Amino acid sequence: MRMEVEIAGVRLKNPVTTASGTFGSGREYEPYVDINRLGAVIVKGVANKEWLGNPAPRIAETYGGMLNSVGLQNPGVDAFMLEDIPFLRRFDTKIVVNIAGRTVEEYCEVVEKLRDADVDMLELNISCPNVKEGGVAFGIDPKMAELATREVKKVARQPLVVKLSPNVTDIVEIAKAVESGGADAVSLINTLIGMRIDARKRKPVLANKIGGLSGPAVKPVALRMVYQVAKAVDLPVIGLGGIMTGEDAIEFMMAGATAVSVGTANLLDPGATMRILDEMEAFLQENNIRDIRDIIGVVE
Amino acid sequence: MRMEVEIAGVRLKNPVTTASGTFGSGREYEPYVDINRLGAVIVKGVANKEWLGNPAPRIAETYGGMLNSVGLQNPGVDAFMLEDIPFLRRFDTKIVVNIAGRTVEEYCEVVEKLRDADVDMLELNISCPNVKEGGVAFGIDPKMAELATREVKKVARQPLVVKLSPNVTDIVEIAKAVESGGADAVSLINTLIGMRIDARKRKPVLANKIGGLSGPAVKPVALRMVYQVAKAVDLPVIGLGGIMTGEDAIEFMMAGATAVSVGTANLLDPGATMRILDEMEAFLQENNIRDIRDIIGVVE
Amino acid sequence: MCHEKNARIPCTIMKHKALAEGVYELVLEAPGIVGEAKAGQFVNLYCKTGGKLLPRPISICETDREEGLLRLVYAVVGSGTREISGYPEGDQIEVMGPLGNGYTLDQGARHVLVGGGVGTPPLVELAKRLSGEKVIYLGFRTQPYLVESLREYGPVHVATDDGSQGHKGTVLELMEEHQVTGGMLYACGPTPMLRAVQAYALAKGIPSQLSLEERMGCGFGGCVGCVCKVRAEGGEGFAYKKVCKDGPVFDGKEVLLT
Amino acid sequence: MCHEKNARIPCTIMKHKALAEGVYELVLEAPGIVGEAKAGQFVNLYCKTGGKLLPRPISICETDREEGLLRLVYAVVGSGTREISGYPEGDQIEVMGPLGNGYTLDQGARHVLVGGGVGTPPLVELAKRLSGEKVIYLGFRTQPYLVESLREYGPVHVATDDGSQGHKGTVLELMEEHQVTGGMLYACGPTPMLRAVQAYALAKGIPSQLSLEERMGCGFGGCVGCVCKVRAEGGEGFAYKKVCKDGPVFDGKEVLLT
Ligand SMILES: Cc1cc2nc3c(=O)[nH]c(=O)nc-3n(C[C@H](O)[C@H](O)[C@H](O)COP(=O)(O)OP(=O)(O)OC[C@H]3O[C@@H](n4cnc5c(N)ncnc54)[C@H](O)[C@@H]3O)c2cc1C
Ligand SMILES: Cc1cc2nc3c(=O)[nH]c(=O)nc-3n(C[C@H](O)[C@H](O)[C@H](O)COP(=O)(O)OP(=O)(O)OC[C@H]3O[C@@H](n4cnc5c(N)ncnc54)[C@H](O)[C@@H]3O)c2cc1C
Ligand SMILES: Cc1cc2nc3c(=O)[nH]c(=O)nc-3n(C[C@H](O)[C@H](O)[C@H](O)COP(=O)(O)O)c2cc1C
Ligand SMILES: Cc1cc2nc3c(=O)[nH]c(=O)nc-3n(C[C@H](O)[C@H](O)[C@H](O)COP(=O)(O)O)c2cc1C
Ligand code: FES
Ligand code: FES
Repeated sequence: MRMEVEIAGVRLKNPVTTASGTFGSGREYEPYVDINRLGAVIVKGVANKEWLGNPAPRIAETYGGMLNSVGLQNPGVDAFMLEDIPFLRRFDTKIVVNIAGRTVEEYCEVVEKLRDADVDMLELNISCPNVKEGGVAFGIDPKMAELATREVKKVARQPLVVKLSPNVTDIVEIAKAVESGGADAVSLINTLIGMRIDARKRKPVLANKIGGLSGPAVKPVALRMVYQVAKAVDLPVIGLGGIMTGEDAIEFMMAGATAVSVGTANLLDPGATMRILDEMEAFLQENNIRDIRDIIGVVE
Repeated sequence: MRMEVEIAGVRLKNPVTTASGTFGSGREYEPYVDINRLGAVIVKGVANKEWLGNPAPRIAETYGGMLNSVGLQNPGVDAFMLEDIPFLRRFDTKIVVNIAGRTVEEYCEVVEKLRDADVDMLELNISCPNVKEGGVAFGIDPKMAELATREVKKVARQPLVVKLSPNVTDIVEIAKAVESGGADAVSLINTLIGMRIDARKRKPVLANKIGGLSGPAVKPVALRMVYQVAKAVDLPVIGLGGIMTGEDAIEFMMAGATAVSVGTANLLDPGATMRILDEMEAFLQENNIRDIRDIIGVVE
Repeated sequence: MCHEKNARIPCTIMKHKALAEGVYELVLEAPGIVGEAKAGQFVNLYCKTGGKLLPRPISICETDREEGLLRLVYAVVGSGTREISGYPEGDQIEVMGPLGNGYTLDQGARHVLVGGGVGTPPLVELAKRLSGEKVIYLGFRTQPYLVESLREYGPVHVATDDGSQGHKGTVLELMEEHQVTGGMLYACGPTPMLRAVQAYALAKGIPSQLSLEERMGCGFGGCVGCVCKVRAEGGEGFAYKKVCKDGPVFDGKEVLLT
Repeated sequence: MCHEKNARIPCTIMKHKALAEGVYELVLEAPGIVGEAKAGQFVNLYCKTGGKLLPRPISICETDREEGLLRLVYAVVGSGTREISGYPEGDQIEVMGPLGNGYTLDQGARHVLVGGGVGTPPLVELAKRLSGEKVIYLGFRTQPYLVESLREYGPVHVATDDGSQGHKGTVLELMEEHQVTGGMLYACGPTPMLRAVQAYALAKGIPSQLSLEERMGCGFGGCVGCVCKVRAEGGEGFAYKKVCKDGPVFDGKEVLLT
């Protein structure tokens, strides 16, 4: 059975990757995951400098999902390069760095620092709902999305994936804009903006009031968007949002994704990626599919 | 304990109403629901003529929710006036008619026919994701939303609620547009657009491919939008989306809703509205709240 | 409180065992439901885990009014039926019903009952309630079940796709071979089988009652999710009817199986 | 397959009973977990229904390595703990752990243990493992529990908000009254209590270890959801640390309880 797929010239030994922010840089997962078996590790968002993130509570439970308002806490690109890249390079997998920023300049600063780093791909996060000072604006306005993509492409040495926000009227329009801006691939979806209220305390559960919704609850929205975008652009798509099982992953690929990312499922079971990979292989076997690429986009 | 609330001059004996399309005109629910105890019945969408709706399968299950692509099957406004209004008038509750249409002219035709009908309020559905030929365009473009509202207001005799779509980048902008158009209230949210794929059959589960997502899975998104809209406009808000319990309903009111609608929960348990009302009253009692209006919008 | 009736009733599982590979018999203590039930009606079963909120509609296979027992027979086809198949005896499951219209019992002297796979279960209660001569045709993919239960009421002819029992082929081939006829034809099974039965009945001039399946949102007429097509009243075109409320049993002359 | 370890282990419920109004003792068969566990660590419990996916972190109250038993004590405060309280003995529940750092066992001669409400449980395992003299202070809203379990290890002083047992008032008042002191102060309880304990320890010049609570997404360091503030290394400002991984036990001199 052939599981290898290719995104923008980068070969993944299989389509299973980790969604940014739900796998750190992998350290916490090593006891449960054979990192060598992952198609790629997409690391947590990295900014030009250390970001503290938002105050706690940062997590709220919702039916079939969770809200987070972590706010991209990260130690900054220098610390990341010093500590996380050497750790990940011990494994036979691809490294995708998720880029966080509030301005085009900040994005570019991170990407420039990564020019000579030993990483395989970049994922530009223009869609984090948890950072107030811009960042999110790039994800909802096609012109801004195109601009950010174009500027980052100028300095990027590695292929560039742009991660799209689902909190828009027309995600196809944004996908086309980043395609024009020169993106090599798109990934979707980031989290939906949501809220929970503690009725007894009469206030939002999250200190930040609103947060990003993820988990199986969002899967139908994610799958619909992946389907629409894959039909509309010529770029490869990394599909994610609520993937819990191998069959979920297969559905995303049939909708048009070339690879998938596992997010919240990692938090609920650190071994989720391994189980999902096993289940995908079992599905292919049962259905006599020899090459996973044969199912990409088969749904009309 | 005082449960009465007022929306655009219409007094509801309590804030619990039924979400359009999940309660028919109440007939199927009579064995389980004391319709006299409902604040209002918001009936299924009514068009100028009979609509057949979409082919089956129209329903798909998702984690914590469901997709529907009913497509506003309805017998048309004449049949509605002949059969459903007399049925509902036997009860001591308010009648809200949900208006479906593909064009401004169609909306107006229905509303004109209802001018002299014995109904209490109108709810303009500019947000159904299941009707291809327009209808949905009114819900995602502020100019179109304002236009539809203004034209319908010209012919409407009853107060007009406009029902908003969550499938937009900025729901506040749409809410403000319908406020400018003369709406007397807004209700939100309608369904999120979603999809499911049958991996074995390699095709979408719904005949219509995409459908509207509802149920507890969407509650965090709905609550966030109600919170944002209630803060931004001066109109009363009817909040809905995933309400399953009395505490859910209380959360929507604390976020700023004056009344709530129960949707998918009716399908899962026809007596849901009665249970939710009981639970709301119990919550008020436990928390020593004498007047339900005291909690509207208390979350900052 | 004035709302008299609870719709979802927790029922105790009295018996739960496999009848064939992936096919289970589930006997519930449900006196309220069996008291009202008609042959061809169904109940909604509700799952407990995995965010599965929608009902699993399952036909009433047999009722025991004296003991208040409801017998269901279901196949494991997806996550819901898989979950339910794991519930142990003594456990509880929420049930709503009886739902739908059920078969109309014809007063004639000879009845033809046709079942395909998990369309077989409702024929048991139906056979029990019909007076007169009954002849029963069943089709299965491979291993048959409920054959003994049905043999009590008349001769049973079995077809299997793989020939592991009875005629190798479809139940329709068997009916054609026997040139079976009667005053009413009752059928339940997959759509392709129903389509063939419908054609057979029309060709022979026998009235038929066909029990349909469709994905359901509620099961009691609330969502208009479960429609099938029936001939429009004028004759031109079609109208949608609710499988859960107007059916699941439809007149073979009216329903359009597309 | 090379992934050696399953994180979520189904464990059988050996004992499950109420200790006080809304407070339950849950004993699980969990030999793998108790084999590794330290005092002050916790486990994740997972619910089964209602779309509740996130873990419920519960402190290890006591371990029995010979029998492989894990004792937990929890209060029903929301939908998750309410659901869990309904699981019968003999049923299974998924558990992950042991998680977090646990208390560092001080080698000194005298230890002060302070618990507030459902912060009391981890003190049992802690008291068991500490050598030397122990004095224990417990605060409850009303009905105390685990007092007998703890009395085995040293004198127990109880305060209740409503005066139904022991001192009427806070546990801190009791500590101040006794001018209690020792080589290390270990505390677990609600944040206001921890803040008071922290101030008391600083004032008396006693080192302290405080066990914190925060809402968790994963419980094992994966999501950076469960942070608390600690003094920044330079001294100016603060840094966030993970309660689940860097804690739940923090040095009273470092942690900022805002
Ligand atoms: C009136 C009626 C009577 C039925 N009687 C029986 C019976 O006696 N024995 C039996 O084995 N099966 C019967 N079925 C089919 C049974 O309802 C489905 O096999 C079952 O719901 C599948 O659930 P699942 O979770 O295992 O499958 P999934 O595919 O995982 O189900 C997902 C969703 O699809 C729905 N669904 C899937 N397949 C069907 C289907 N064929 N019809 C309706 N909904 C479906 C489920 O209800 C659920 O909402 C009946 C169906 C209907 C409509
Ligand atoms: C390290 C640690 C150890 C704990 N040990 C114990 C113990 O031994 N006994 C005990 O009774 N309680 C303990 N708690 C608190 C316990 O985890 C919560 O009371 C419980 O998770 C509430 O779940 P619920 O579904 O009933 O409440 P809900 O409010 O319905 O829970 C909803 C969500 O909020 C989270 N949550 C709610 N309150 C808390 C809280 N105070 N801390 C963390 N998460 C919370 C839940 O995990 C869940 O994700 C501990 C908490 C932590 C962090
Ligand atoms: C705790 C948490 C932190 C996240 N951090 C990031 C991040 O740093 N960068 C990013 O692009 N997406 C981030 N995301 C979004 C996820 O990568 C993913 O897009 C989203 O959760 C949907 O997938 P899921 O439903 O499988 O979790 C985060 C999500 C969670 C739950
Ligand atoms: C089966 C079904 C039919 C619906 N039909 C309509 C409709 O005719 N008009 C309308 O405005 N909304 C319709 N809706 C949307 C609901 O009124 C409601 O906005 C949505 O389901 C979210 O609420 P819920 O999560 O409580 O169901 C329908 C929803 C469902 C599930
Ligand atoms: S399933 Fe809801 S109307 Fe039939
Ligand atoms: S709960 Fe996920 S890092 Fe602590």
